[in-house]
Amino acid sequence: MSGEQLIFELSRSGRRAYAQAPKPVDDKHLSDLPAKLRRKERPGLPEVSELQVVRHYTRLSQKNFAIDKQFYPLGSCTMKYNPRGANRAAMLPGFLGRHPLAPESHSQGYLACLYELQEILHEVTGMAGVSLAPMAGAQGEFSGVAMIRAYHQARGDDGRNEILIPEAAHGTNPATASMCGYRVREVPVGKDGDVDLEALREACGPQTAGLMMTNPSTCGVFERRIEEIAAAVHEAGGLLYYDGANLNAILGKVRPGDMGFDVIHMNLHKTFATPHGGGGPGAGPVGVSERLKPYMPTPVVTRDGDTYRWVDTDEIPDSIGHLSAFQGNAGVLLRAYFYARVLGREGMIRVGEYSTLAANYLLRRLESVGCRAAYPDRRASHEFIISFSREAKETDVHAMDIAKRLLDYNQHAPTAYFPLLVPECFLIEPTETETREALDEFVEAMGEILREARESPELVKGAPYTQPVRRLDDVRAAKQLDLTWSE
Amino acid sequence: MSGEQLIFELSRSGRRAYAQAPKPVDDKHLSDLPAKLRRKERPGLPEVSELQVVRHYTRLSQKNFAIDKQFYPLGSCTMKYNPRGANRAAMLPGFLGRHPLAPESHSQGYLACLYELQEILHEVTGMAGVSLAPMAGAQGEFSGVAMIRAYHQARGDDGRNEILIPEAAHGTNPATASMCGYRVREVPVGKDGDVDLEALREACGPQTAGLMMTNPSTCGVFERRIEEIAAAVHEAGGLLYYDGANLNAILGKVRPGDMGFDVIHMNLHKTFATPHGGGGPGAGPVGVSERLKPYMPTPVVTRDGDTYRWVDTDEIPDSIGHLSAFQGNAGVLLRAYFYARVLGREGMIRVGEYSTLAANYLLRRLESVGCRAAYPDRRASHEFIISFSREAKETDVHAMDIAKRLLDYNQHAPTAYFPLLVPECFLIEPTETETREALDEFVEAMGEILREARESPELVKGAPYTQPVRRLDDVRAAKQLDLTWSE
Amino acid sequence: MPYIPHTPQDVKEMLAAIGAESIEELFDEIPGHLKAGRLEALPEGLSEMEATAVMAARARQDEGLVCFAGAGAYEHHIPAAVWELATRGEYYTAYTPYQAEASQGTLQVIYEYQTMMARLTAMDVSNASVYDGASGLAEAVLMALRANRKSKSRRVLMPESVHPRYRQAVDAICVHQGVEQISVAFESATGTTALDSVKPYSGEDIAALVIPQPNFFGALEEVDALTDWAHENGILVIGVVNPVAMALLAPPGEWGETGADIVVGEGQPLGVPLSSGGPYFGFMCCTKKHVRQMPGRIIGRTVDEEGRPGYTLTLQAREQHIRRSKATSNICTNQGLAMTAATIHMALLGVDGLEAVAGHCHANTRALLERLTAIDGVERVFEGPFFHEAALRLPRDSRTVLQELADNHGILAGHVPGLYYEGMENTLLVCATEVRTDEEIERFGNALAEVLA
Amino acid sequence: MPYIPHTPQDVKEMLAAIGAESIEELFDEIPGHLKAGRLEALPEGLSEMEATAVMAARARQDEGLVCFAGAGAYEHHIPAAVWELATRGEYYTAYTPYQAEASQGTLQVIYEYQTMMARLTAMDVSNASVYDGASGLAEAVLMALRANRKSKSRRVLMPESVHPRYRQAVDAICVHQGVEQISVAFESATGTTALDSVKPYSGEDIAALVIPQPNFFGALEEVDALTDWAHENGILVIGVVNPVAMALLAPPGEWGETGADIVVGEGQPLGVPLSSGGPYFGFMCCTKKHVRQMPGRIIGRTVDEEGRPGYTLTLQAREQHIRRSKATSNICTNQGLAMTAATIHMALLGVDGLEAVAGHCHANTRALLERLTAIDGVERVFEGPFFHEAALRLPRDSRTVLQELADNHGILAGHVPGLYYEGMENTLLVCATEVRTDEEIERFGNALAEVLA
Ligand SMILES: Cc1ncc(COP(=O)(O)O)c(C=O)c1O
Ligand SMILES: Cc1ncc(COP(=O)(O)O)c(C=O)c1O
Repeated sequence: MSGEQLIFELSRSGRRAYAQAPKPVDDKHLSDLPAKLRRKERPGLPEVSELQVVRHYTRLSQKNFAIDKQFYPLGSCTMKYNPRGANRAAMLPGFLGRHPLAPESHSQGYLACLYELQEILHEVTGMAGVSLAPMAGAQGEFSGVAMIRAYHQARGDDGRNEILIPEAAHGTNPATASMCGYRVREVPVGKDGDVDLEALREACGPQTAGLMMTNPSTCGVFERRIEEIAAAVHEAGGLLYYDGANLNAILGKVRPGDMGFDVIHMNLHKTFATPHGGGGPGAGPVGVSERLKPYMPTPVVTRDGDTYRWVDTDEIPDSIGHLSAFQGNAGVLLRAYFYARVLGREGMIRVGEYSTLAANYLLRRLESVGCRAAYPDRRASHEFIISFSREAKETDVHAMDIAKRLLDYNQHAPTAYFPLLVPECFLIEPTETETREALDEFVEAMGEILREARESPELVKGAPYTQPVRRLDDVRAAKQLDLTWSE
Repeated sequence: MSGEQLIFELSRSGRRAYAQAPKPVDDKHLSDLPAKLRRKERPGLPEVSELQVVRHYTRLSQKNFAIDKQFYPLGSCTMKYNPRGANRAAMLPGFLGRHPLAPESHSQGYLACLYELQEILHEVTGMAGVSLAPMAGAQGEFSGVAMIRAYHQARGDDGRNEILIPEAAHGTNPATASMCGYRVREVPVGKDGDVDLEALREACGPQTAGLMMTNPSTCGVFERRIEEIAAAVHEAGGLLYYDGANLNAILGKVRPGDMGFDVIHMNLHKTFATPHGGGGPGAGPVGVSERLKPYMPTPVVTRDGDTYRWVDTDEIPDSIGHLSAFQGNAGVLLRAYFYARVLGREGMIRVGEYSTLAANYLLRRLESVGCRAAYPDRRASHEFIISFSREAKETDVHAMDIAKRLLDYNQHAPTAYFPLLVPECFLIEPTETETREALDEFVEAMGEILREARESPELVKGAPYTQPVRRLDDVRAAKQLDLTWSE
Repeated sequence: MPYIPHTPQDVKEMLAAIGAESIEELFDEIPGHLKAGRLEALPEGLSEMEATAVMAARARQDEGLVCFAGAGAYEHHIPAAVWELATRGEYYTAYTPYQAEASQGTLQVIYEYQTMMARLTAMDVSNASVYDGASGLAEAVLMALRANRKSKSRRVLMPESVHPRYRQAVDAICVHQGVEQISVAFESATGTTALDSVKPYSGEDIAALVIPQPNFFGALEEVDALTDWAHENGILVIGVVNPVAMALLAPPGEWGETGADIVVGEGQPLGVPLSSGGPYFGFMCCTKKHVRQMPGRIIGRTVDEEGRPGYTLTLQAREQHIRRSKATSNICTNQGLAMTAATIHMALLGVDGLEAVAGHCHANTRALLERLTAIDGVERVFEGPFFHEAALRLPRDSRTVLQELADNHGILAGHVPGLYYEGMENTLLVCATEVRTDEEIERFGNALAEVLA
Repeated sequence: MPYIPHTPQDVKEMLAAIGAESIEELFDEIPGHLKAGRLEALPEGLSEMEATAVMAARARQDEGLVCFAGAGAYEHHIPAAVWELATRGEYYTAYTPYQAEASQGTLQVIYEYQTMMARLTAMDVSNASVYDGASGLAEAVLMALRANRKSKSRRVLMPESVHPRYRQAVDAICVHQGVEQISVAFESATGTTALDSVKPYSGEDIAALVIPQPNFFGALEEVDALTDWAHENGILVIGVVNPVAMALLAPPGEWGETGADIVVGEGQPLGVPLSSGGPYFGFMCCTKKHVRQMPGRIIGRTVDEEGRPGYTLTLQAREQHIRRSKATSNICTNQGLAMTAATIHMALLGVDGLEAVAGHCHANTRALLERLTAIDGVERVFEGPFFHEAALRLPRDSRTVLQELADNHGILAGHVPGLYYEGMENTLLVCATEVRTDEEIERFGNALAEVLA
């Protein structure tokens, strides 16, 4: 594939996508705009034809890997099939054309979907209340920790200034705690992938506002002593935050509410199959226990008889408030609603079952071609970790090299170097929507690459060879900042 | 790009795209279907998941060249930009959901579009009547020649059994004449690309039903003596058929009606920018002179005051009849209507101007890198011919080799070996929607390839190298027929 | 200049390269007095926004009828993936796959399509589509004339139970080649073609017999007996079938002792929206023996120079661009994109899906018939088995009933056989596909009762 | 099993490979008493057809209001190409471009987007989007606290003319870091922030001043004077702008002597449909100096091993996945697809297009104001220049008027500032973008006259 010029390089002065440029406006219509508030130089947007635009962005699109094209086993990201039916339903004119401030009387169809989605999330999480407001996982986390804070403050329990976080946690967890004004205290993880319970107990204290954790954790295993952990934190007066990024693993099997969590966020763009869009949008609804209900982010939807309406801060006066100008990422919520309706009761349960089946199968098969599991004695949840520290030591081929080489096999690389506590690791999540053959192909590719690593390590270290570019100079990117194009 | 398995090879017994398979029907609902009329063995359709289907057809799509990706200078095919706006408009639910047999009272929106399209085509062709019924160019041709036949028959002029066709003509012309029961007599073309007028005059006679020709012809030049040709044929009692595949060249410049043609078909999938879809659908409306109006294919649309209605064979009793079950390729007509409305009066005229500009520019530039024009002293119309007979003789590199090599330069090959009368030729049509830079890139590629042909002919003869497959064995394809897959 | 990229600077430099003063000069070979005026009657150009608004308003005008019409075009659920994939630029804006190496996507799709259609009809081979079912039947008739070596006649037995619009198209398209359609009346009791109606032609020189399944009235023909009779008399059999019905009904390849010879039909039910009648696509299959007489494009699998499998247009010696006046047909552009959609549709549905769709269609139509015939004066016209569509007799003219149901109840009640058949003025042809709900059927029932009251 | 491909055979063999008897066994590490029940409250699964029907019926319910509301979300024409391209699987179903070599498409799009936004706002750099305009302002405030080395305070001057919902979001998001919003009242005559209203804070330790342009009421602020005053006092300037307005109005980079320091805004007007409020995207730009304090993803251009240009995530040391608790923000997933659409949208419109859109919006709103203020008792609330949106005083409570116009006339008349501002119960904020026609404006006028009569 040849290099694609920038849209600016395709630009020629005076060229235009005429069908998109309405006739210019007579200046008299702008006469009331004071000259000193007017723009002096026109902004340098590209001047291109419509065909150029279509061709350019079509060609660029082909430089992406995507679920629609490749197996994409990114651990912790749940890259599963994004139903096209959900896209069509969410893009129905009635939904797309609705102004966010339209009166409730003219929003009943939309509100009905949201209300039912709340109910569905309520049921699958076992939490007492659900708010769909947060616009991504991280904003869900923010809401959750903000609610924990609000809870303590409402009780006058002001000394709690620390959030506990297992060291395997996703970066958004500590970042969120900071954004909410908390200090972060990391809790070590044991050799078996479970949190070090002793260390946790020691860390708990009157300063503990709460614990943020994922279960199954980003180590790809189910935290077996979750109840002891919950008890320890609760006894210390802290609350439990559940990072629901891994909800896919336990959908229909265990409910965070039943495990004792006080608040949970869900990544609908993971578990509920809405697309990742090359970096969003997502949606990060939160579910809360009874005691956090008064603090839920607004708005939420309620039903009075046959009509639906918004519930806002006037009715939830202690709410942590509004996180967006309007009502969150509506289009993502609609896609998730569609997905949930298609799955239904039975389907929802199968998600956890089959994603777990796929992960355990893939783990065993990978072991059979020489990969080493980080937690060989554990069940994989919907994802698992393998480590290449031996390869790194023996052949100087690192996890990153293997990741890049996978691209040459037309396989997207798994998440690499995360969680940080396992050296040279891959976090692999196959999801329930990939066929067994797809898993087997990945195994085959991995087997080949491990062989290459032994026999011709330079080959692997030089990868990729088949992509639009070879390996990129990240250091230069950060040092010689080139963030916008100029002639 | 790696080979893509067949969808059947991805199939596994018991697999399914469940969201698409409604619950099975209770057998009692089928109890009235007699067993002996029932199917015994289930048809072997693929058993695949929805993700597999999406991935498979996404990947396959990427093995195509397309206007949305490449310059596609196929002579006589008018591969210009297909506006995405037309696609959206034609796929509005109101149009897609309309049953073809819905009453006229509930089809006024649709009929209004068709009526106005008829009027637009009427104006741009200068013909007296327009029918939108034919479903592609060849069916338009069929209608035209059938009307010519009906005309002669109605006058009792039964001896006319021959259609004259210039030797440069597209294959559909003679094939159409045959389908309409005519003998075909080919008329030679002179060295300058114009029809040999003397030969034509000689060929004309009482047996002449008509002449089918394209102007500009598929030699890429405007037939200068069109009026003499028309006169000759008319004097002999024959009628003139205009193959409008090349209408793009003269849109707004000359009108077939003004040139004396009796009937014309238009390829809306060329001139009116509707997509070719990898081989259709198209639309081939016909325009007719006053004397052929009684024979137009049905239905056509008319307006009574504010309402639109179909006109059918009861009102056009001598119509050549219905060519399809319903009303032709509605969706294509709607796209063409959109395009015509966006272009409007000014835009329509520019099409001919700028496609001609592009062709003449490209021709001169190609000459400058060593290509030889078939008609060097003529203006190019919207397309032109170059010939590689010298290369073929000197280096054994043939037009087909150069065509294949162009693919390696990410350029679609022009039409090759057509028209048949120019040896080793390319028929090149750049259209008005390609930028000058795109034309220049093509010139550059051609220059390179001509150099390669001289310096390393084997390289060119072995092309392509960068496509999903190398050159295919057509002989084997025709001899060892493999037309369907079996395990 | 909508869709034209040339800047004034470009134009200047391009003209300079050509050596012309103006664009107008490029047209100097056209006799001046032929030059067109200014196309005054054309409207002024619109922006995409404006043109979209015009068409959106019109599309909205036509919306809202709940569809119980079939008669050759059926409303089915189409998975969202079908057209999201089919309208990808790579399919949507490609040409006919003449450069095989640069068109392996489309070519492989067609090969898959051919396989699916052959399997659905139980025939050996399929082409890559013709325009629609009706014109496809005309092509099949012409093909049968070429293919039937035993017959010298141009006579074709055409049951009147074949869709009247198909028969019209056969008329229009085949008349110039002297084809004679011999009408065969249907039984007034069953709406189907009795063996006894064709028997009088035993021993005559007839090229082909057309057998619809289901026929225009939704009634099921005795395909085995008819097929065997035809073959015994040296007559080729052309089956005209609904592809969705093929999930449940015996496919033409299995009719009688040896199966039909040619099969055509309307592909629309396989993933193509109603869309006002088109673009649909006609499918066409036949036995291996006759493949060289089949019109249209055919894709074959072969290998490339390195032995890798690949796909290419084949048997082109039948086609007009090679054979010119001796071609099997003049067809060139066919219905590629609709066929692509159908391929994706069939892949998504699979056998189970197609069977379930067919089953629900039939069950819904049965429920509809039950509901409607519960109304006083409404009864089935024909007895005997049917699939998915059936004719009802109303107590009064069905055209006006249909109009009233549309105007006042938002229901498209079906189609009116009286347009084509004498004595059927009160008949209504109805159909309820899998997309119709129980409530809609009930609504139709209530509305009809009201209109007839 | 919707979307699950495993056949019973697959499951059997997979379990065998794992060495487990059943799928249930794979969950044996989960304490038994924690296992969930059967999710009884969930509805049964639907087919795509059924789920689509449910949602289509609901979408239809909400259709039909002609929109004169703005207030942060604007109905613009969106070229068809925008979403046909953006929803291509390659964009739609890709993850964040962590594997740069396999994501050059998305990465280059972002680089182009960054360039466009920087040019539109006349700032040095842009990030790859934040959630929306409101949360973007919150991020900008937090960023300003970090970036303003001169200030130790957490105090921010926040004009009341800033969109109330933006101020709410700043409240919700910044409160935990002790940010103090100091409200600055607007002039009752003009609806804008007077220099005199901020002057009292001269010399105080203030981290940032927020300047909206246009402000919530559509009124135009004296951006130059405010910017210069802020900078003279060591206060960073955060501009909150409508990106379409940037085609006509002075961009923040050119405000005052040295321009704003940080710019945020709602990207929705650039090709994103109203879609019930989201997904939209927030844009965020700043001066080079502050780039290391900017949250969110940033793409840089670099070269590969062979020296070819390529694109990659850069400055990741600001981000949570590297910096964890020390990150500039917790934002991770942002609004990639909406940003992709916006990039395509801007490329299609170009400067001319964007200028024309802005111009038509303004002209239409002026025409609307003229029509509405011709009604007795209806008048503009503020004097002075505005862009594309303005506040009207009605003779009675605007909420009920709005409801009546929606219920009886199919018109969404605008938004109600009285929800946020005391004493504005009778005020209506109206807006007519380029998609509104003269007839619609007239229809609104007539309807309002009727409702107020
Ligand atoms: C474990 C975990 N937590 C939180 C997040 C953050 O979610 P988002 O990216 O939607 O903000 C992610 C996303 O990658 C994650 O994997
Ligand atoms: C000159 C000419 N005539 C007729 C046709 C036939 O048109 P269609 O393919 O639409 O049947 C073509 C199409 O390629 C053509 O180029």
